[in-house]
Amino acid sequence: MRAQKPLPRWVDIALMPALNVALAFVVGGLAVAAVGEDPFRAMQVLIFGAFGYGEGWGFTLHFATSFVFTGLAVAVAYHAGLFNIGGEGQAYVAGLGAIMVALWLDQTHWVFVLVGSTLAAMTFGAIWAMIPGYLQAKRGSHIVITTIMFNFIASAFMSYMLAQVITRPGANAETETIAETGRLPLLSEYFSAFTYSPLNITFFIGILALIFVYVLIWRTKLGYQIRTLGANPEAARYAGISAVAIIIIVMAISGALAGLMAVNEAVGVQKRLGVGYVQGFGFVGIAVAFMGRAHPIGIALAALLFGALYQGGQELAFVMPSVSSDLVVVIQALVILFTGAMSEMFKPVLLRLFNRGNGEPEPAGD
Amino acid sequence: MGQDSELAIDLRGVSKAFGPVQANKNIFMPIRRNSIHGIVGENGAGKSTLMSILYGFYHADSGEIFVNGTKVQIKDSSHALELGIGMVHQHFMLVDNFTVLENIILGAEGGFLLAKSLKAARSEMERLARDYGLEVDPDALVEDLSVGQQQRVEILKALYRGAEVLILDEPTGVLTPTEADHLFKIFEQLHAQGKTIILITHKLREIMAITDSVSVMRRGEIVTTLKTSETSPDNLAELMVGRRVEMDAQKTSGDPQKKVLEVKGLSVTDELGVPRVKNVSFDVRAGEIVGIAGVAGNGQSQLLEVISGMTEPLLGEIWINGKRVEFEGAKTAAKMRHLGLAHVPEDRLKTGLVAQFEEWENSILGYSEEPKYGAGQILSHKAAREEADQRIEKFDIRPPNCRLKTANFSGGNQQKIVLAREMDRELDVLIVGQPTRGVDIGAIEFIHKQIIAMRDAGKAVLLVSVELDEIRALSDRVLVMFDGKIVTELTPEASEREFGLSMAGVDPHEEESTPVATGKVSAGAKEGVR
Amino acid sequence: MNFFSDIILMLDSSVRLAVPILLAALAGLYSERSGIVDIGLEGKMLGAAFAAAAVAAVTGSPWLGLLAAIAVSSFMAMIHAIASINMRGNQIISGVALNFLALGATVFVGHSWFKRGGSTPNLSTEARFSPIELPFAEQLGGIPIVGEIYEQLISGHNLIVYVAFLAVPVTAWVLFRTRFGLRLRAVGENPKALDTAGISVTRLRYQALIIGGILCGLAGAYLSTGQGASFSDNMTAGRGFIALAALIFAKWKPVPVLWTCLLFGVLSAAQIRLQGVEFPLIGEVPVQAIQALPYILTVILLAGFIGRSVAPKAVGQPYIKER
Amino acid sequence: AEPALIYDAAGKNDKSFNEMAWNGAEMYAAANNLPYSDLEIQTDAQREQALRRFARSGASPIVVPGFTWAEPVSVVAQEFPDTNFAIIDAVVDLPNVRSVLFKEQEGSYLVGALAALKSETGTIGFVTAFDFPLLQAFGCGYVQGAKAANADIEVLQNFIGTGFEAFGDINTAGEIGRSQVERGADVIFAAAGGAGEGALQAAADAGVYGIGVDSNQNYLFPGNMLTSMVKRVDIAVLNAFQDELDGNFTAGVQVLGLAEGGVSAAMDEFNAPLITPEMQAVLDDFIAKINSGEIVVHDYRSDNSCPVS
Ligand SMILES: Nc1ncnc2c1ncn2[C@@H]1O[C@H](COP(=O)(O)OP(=O)(O)OP(=O)(O)O)[C@@H](O)[C@H]1O
Ligand SMILES: Nc1ncnc2c1ncn2[C@@H]1O[C@H](COP(=O)(O)OP(=O)(O)OP(=O)(O)O)[C@@H](O)[C@H]1O
Ligand SMILES: [Mg+2]
Ligand SMILES: [Mg+2]
Repeated sequence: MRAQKPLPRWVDIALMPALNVALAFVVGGLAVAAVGEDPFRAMQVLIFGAFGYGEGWGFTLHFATSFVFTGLAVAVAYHAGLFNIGGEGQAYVAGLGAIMVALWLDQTHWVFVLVGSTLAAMTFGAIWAMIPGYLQAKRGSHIVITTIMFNFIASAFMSYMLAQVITRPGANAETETIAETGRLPLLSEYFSAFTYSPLNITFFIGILALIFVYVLIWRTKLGYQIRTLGANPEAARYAGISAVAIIIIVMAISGALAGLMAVNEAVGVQKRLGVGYVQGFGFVGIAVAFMGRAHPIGIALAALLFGALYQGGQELAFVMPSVSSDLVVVIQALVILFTGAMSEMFKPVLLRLFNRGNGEPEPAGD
Repeated sequence: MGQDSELAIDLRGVSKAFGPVQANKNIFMPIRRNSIHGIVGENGAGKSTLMSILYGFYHADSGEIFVNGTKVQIKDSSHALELGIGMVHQHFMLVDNFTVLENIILGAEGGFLLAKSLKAARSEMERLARDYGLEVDPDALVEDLSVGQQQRVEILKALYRGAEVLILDEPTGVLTPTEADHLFKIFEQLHAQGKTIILITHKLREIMAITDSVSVMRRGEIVTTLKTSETSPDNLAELMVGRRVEMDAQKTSGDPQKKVLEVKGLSVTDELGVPRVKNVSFDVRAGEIVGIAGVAGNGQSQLLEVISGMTEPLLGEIWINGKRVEFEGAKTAAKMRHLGLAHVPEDRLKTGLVAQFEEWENSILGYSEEPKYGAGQILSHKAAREEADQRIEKFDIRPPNCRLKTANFSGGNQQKIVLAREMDRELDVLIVGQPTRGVDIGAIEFIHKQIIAMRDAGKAVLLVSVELDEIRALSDRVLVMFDGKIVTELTPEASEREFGLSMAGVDPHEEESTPVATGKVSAGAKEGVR
Repeated sequence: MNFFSDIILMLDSSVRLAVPILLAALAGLYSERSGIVDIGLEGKMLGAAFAAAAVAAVTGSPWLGLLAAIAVSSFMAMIHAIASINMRGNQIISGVALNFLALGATVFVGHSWFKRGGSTPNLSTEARFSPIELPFAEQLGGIPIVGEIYEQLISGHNLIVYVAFLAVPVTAWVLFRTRFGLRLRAVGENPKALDTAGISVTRLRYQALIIGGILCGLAGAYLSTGQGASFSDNMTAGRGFIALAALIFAKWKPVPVLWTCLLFGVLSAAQIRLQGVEFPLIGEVPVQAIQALPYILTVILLAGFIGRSVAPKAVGQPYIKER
Repeated sequence: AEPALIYDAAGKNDKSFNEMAWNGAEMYAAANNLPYSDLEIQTDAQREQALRRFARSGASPIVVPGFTWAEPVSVVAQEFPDTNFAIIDAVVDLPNVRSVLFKEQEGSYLVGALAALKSETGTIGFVTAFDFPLLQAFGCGYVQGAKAANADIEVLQNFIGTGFEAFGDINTAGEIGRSQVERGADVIFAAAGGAGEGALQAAADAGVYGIGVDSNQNYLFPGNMLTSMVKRVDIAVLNAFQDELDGNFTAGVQVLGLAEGGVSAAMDEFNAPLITPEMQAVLDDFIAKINSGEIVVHDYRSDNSCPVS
């Protein structure tokens, strides 16, 4: 064997992921075939449902927006070397802040609701994440345990709040509904293509969050310190970076990002807060963050993929009743597995393909 | 096969590529039985790779290997061990939280239950200790051992498995002269027992002292193989680097000015509360290099950490330019830099660099807050990269690409990245730990020149090194540390004997007084630099 | 007597609540000691719980159910192995994928078999693991304290409970007294050391993951055919994550894992009994505060007394020999 | 037009509420030999979408079980005034929406009375998923009935978890059931969807009695199932489908209590041996009094509290 050329960049970032997604669909297709449906048509339905028309796009982007938030939350913490499994709880508690402010301001104008609930969601999410951050930084409590525990505690706390404190009498453990005057505008009000989709103005906050995280991590000194700490804590100590401060700040930012999901989902769509509104999106965020390699562009793409799977999957369940939502979860799992965990599967094959009949070996040394 | 059975090892046409890097190219290397064969070459020349192939760790892409005249396909390391080939790696292959004994038997346990294997290994270890003077406490945790002792564990591992051919990859890179001397005594014993030894080293003195023959490698290829008796260090250096190398730092005497760094009554304890530095006081003036000599693990590392602000002292003060430094947690290290102190840490990859960062990102490590890298919170990639590019040129860092991942630079160039960052700025005090560890002679020459240039530019330089030669070549004054204390101050010209005594804890100036118990060395050496 | 037997009953309940977490945490121990992060404990347990209940329901045999549970869980462990060992993939993503896979596949397969939305039919007594009376339990039960503890607390659990408790000393023994254990500990700390000693890192990690798969299989079978008697959608309800937390809490050591899981069992059992109880001075506390008690106390204990837990050094990083 | 049914988030086969709805649809299909459509949703945001899809495809009526549907139905029903909708467990005040409510408290009252009558220890138990008004209404009715039958009865009440996942956690439910038995309960009412079976199993294993919920679960552990609090969601769905077919669909609020046959304590061959004539007599008396309005069972949801505990 001669020295091998590395793969061209487009193969690395476009072809390989595409092959992996394709493989996930092939395996998922087998399951579809197993229930007696045509896998090719299923795939067609799924893709058309996700991207084929305005409403589908709207749903896809709406889900993607939530995943962007929970995904960024995991990613930012990851850059500091912290594994935040607590997005689920952070988004849940953030919902409390968001809805309280939204209900307080809903007689004014949606702009106030948007600004107020965004700030409140971020604050509540940040606080809920900062406590594990503080315990890790100051007491050495392992962040993974604490964030897992905080998910359970959030669930209990929110159950109490929704059933006993800010509950709407006569309803089932949920808050009052936001008044018409205070509802966030849907994008369908401006772009008729999105009609009937829940895509709302929070979408733009999602884009801002992506840009914010890019700038924060790669274009600010704080981001530089975060990455230093995450990649080599000893080097951070050498550089005079305070691990305690960075950990607490990063967890606060992470929680605030997870919290933004509340604005999109609770304030924007459900217009009230109910039990378990996060629906596991916090855990999807883990997959999104790692599949996106903790980079905003990657996260945007991974979130879009998951949004498409959620929306296309629903379409699939509608068109093909035997393909239940559980099978769609299976397909999602396969996509996570093949594009995320087995992403290099095709690399050896591709390397051989691209190295056939060429390759002047480079000399070693400097 | 009719091969010359004189040869213990014969490599014929071995090649190996890592992705795009051709690490070894058509290597031929015959090694006579019961000889000591040296391999020299610059960082990244492919020495370790070649030996790892012989040891079965990597598989050659092409080429043949003969062991004792028989052609073999070495499947994996256990196969190599069966063939009697043992290797002590450049970076130790030890499990830190295992005992010595556990490390020795790992992979050669001999049975399903450990108790029996451990017992057998213990008596075998005693035998080896007797035969070769390789003494280590079998029940000590490896992480508590000094590097020198860890080294012995590695050699014991190989011998325990019955190695007839012993490969040692830069075994003295981290050893003190005393430890190195001890190692060479062991080599003599092994040699006397008929073993074959392959030695990779950057220290040509060692090659000259003990090898029978030597191969020179450059850029993955063998430049030549010579009888040691027919060559000289200068000649070897030239073959390696491809040009003449200045082997001795050309130093004029210094011109010390005012005191810049003052250390007063400093005491430091480690996380476990063990005193590491005990009431140390000294000062460094502008325009002088003060060397701190001593066996690794006698408190030098902790001293450096405190002076650079990375840890807080238990007692004592540090003054820079006549101002007392207040310690305030993690930020102190950053504050020290503001005060004009630059720090080249002992371990570049563990402390001084972030391996995953691009070169330019490491070029601002510790200084990222400075306004020249962007106003306020903004980090200007452009400014940082421009500066990095200038440094790359100034310090001849290769490859000259500031966007390359730091892990992809060779060790010598990584060291240059750190030096460039710390030296190429306004500063008053430079503290340097182990500046040339594991770097090739070309880089050593360069680094030494830079350090002297700093002094000549009127900076105060504090140099910590376990290489006595280096200390003596560079320093204007030498402080010898033992068991956390400064035993004495010597001039670089002081005799070997004076250095030897003081590094063992005896102040040669008051020789009549009772020596400090030498048994303490290992206790002090626990923290060992790795 | 009354108070004493209350305590015994509560401890009995604690034991039952601790078992699935204990088995899963031990599974995680093998995996993470070998250097592979195992966030997919939840999924493996869920998959196993389904397989056990489904096969036991169809065949009427808990043993076949157990075999199926172990097979499914080990199969999932092998997916994790291929992704994280052979393909050097991200171990966290692989674990997350397994969790999703189990969540969807159990219900999907279950529904197509039993048409009960993923739930399995209720198992008859013969199709479950039933309590085992230890020898002389009844006779000794008369002896105060010791006898009662023997009869009520130690005797009368199902087989998997005893296996789980036995797995702790066995794990400790394997880990610290055998060749396999030595290599396992080594590969999680410094895989290269093992590789240069001529031992295959890949093989060892596979072995560790298979053991983890078997243990998760037991945990799942316990949930659906031991403690419970059917499978229900997402019935693990976060136990895999609790197990992961317990493993870290116990600093990856077998005996502390046992104590941590028992502690968690006690807290959970106490939580059930404290719901709705009026406390002196405080009065009645919101039931959710009681329900959150185990989690809150875990956080407090962790912050107050446990100190830093240091993972096996190589955990989470794929072993890359040649770039 | 073909009728349609969209399940709530717990899914079609939750062994209780949604499954009952599905049973109703199946009854319709069997009786008329006609098809219907159904769909499970994955997330909350898909509710309106699902309604709209069916409305556009011409389905009518579109039946949705679950209060969570109130908001989406009120939006979509206005967009499709010619389509009929029916919602269960919530009120949507629109001319083309039928709202069906159940008086769970009344049925629970009956099974509570039965439990108290059957109990020999003077302690009975209630296990539910989590603190949720609908579930609390079951519990509150249960306690009221029990106290009415035996003023000294003690009722142990436990929650399995703190969110919807508690509906699947049969193991914790089982452990709770056991703990209630250990604390003296000899009748346990499990109102926790699929997880409830865990508590019923625990009761059966201990040789005491369990009470099922939503559908008739008496068959589960014959001899150990005292009764089931049946909530006839199936009838609500069947009626909506059938009325449309027969051209009799009416909008407005329907409240299905004991009198309307919407809730009841299930009696069948499985539990007949357990119910003595005396118990039946007391029960009949309560039924008569509730139907006549002499007894008004308090609904927890009306003020988020329960007068007895
Ligand atoms: N898709 C990606 N996944 C992971 N990391 C990425 C990705 N794209 C870029 N990065 C990393 O993000 C950092 C900044 O990336 P980017 O390429 O946007 O900036 P840049 O090229 O450094 O800036 P400039 O615009 O000045 O050239 C780099 O460390 C790069 O390695
Ligand atoms: N595992 C590996 N994967 C990819 N490349 C490698 C690997 N090991 C070494 N290389 C590359 O192969 C070349 C030869 O490296 P090698 O370690 O053999 O050099 P060396 O002569 O031992 O250098 P040094 O004196 O620094 O120890 C270098 O370019 C190095 O970066
Ligand atoms: Mg080398
Ligand atoms: Mg760029």
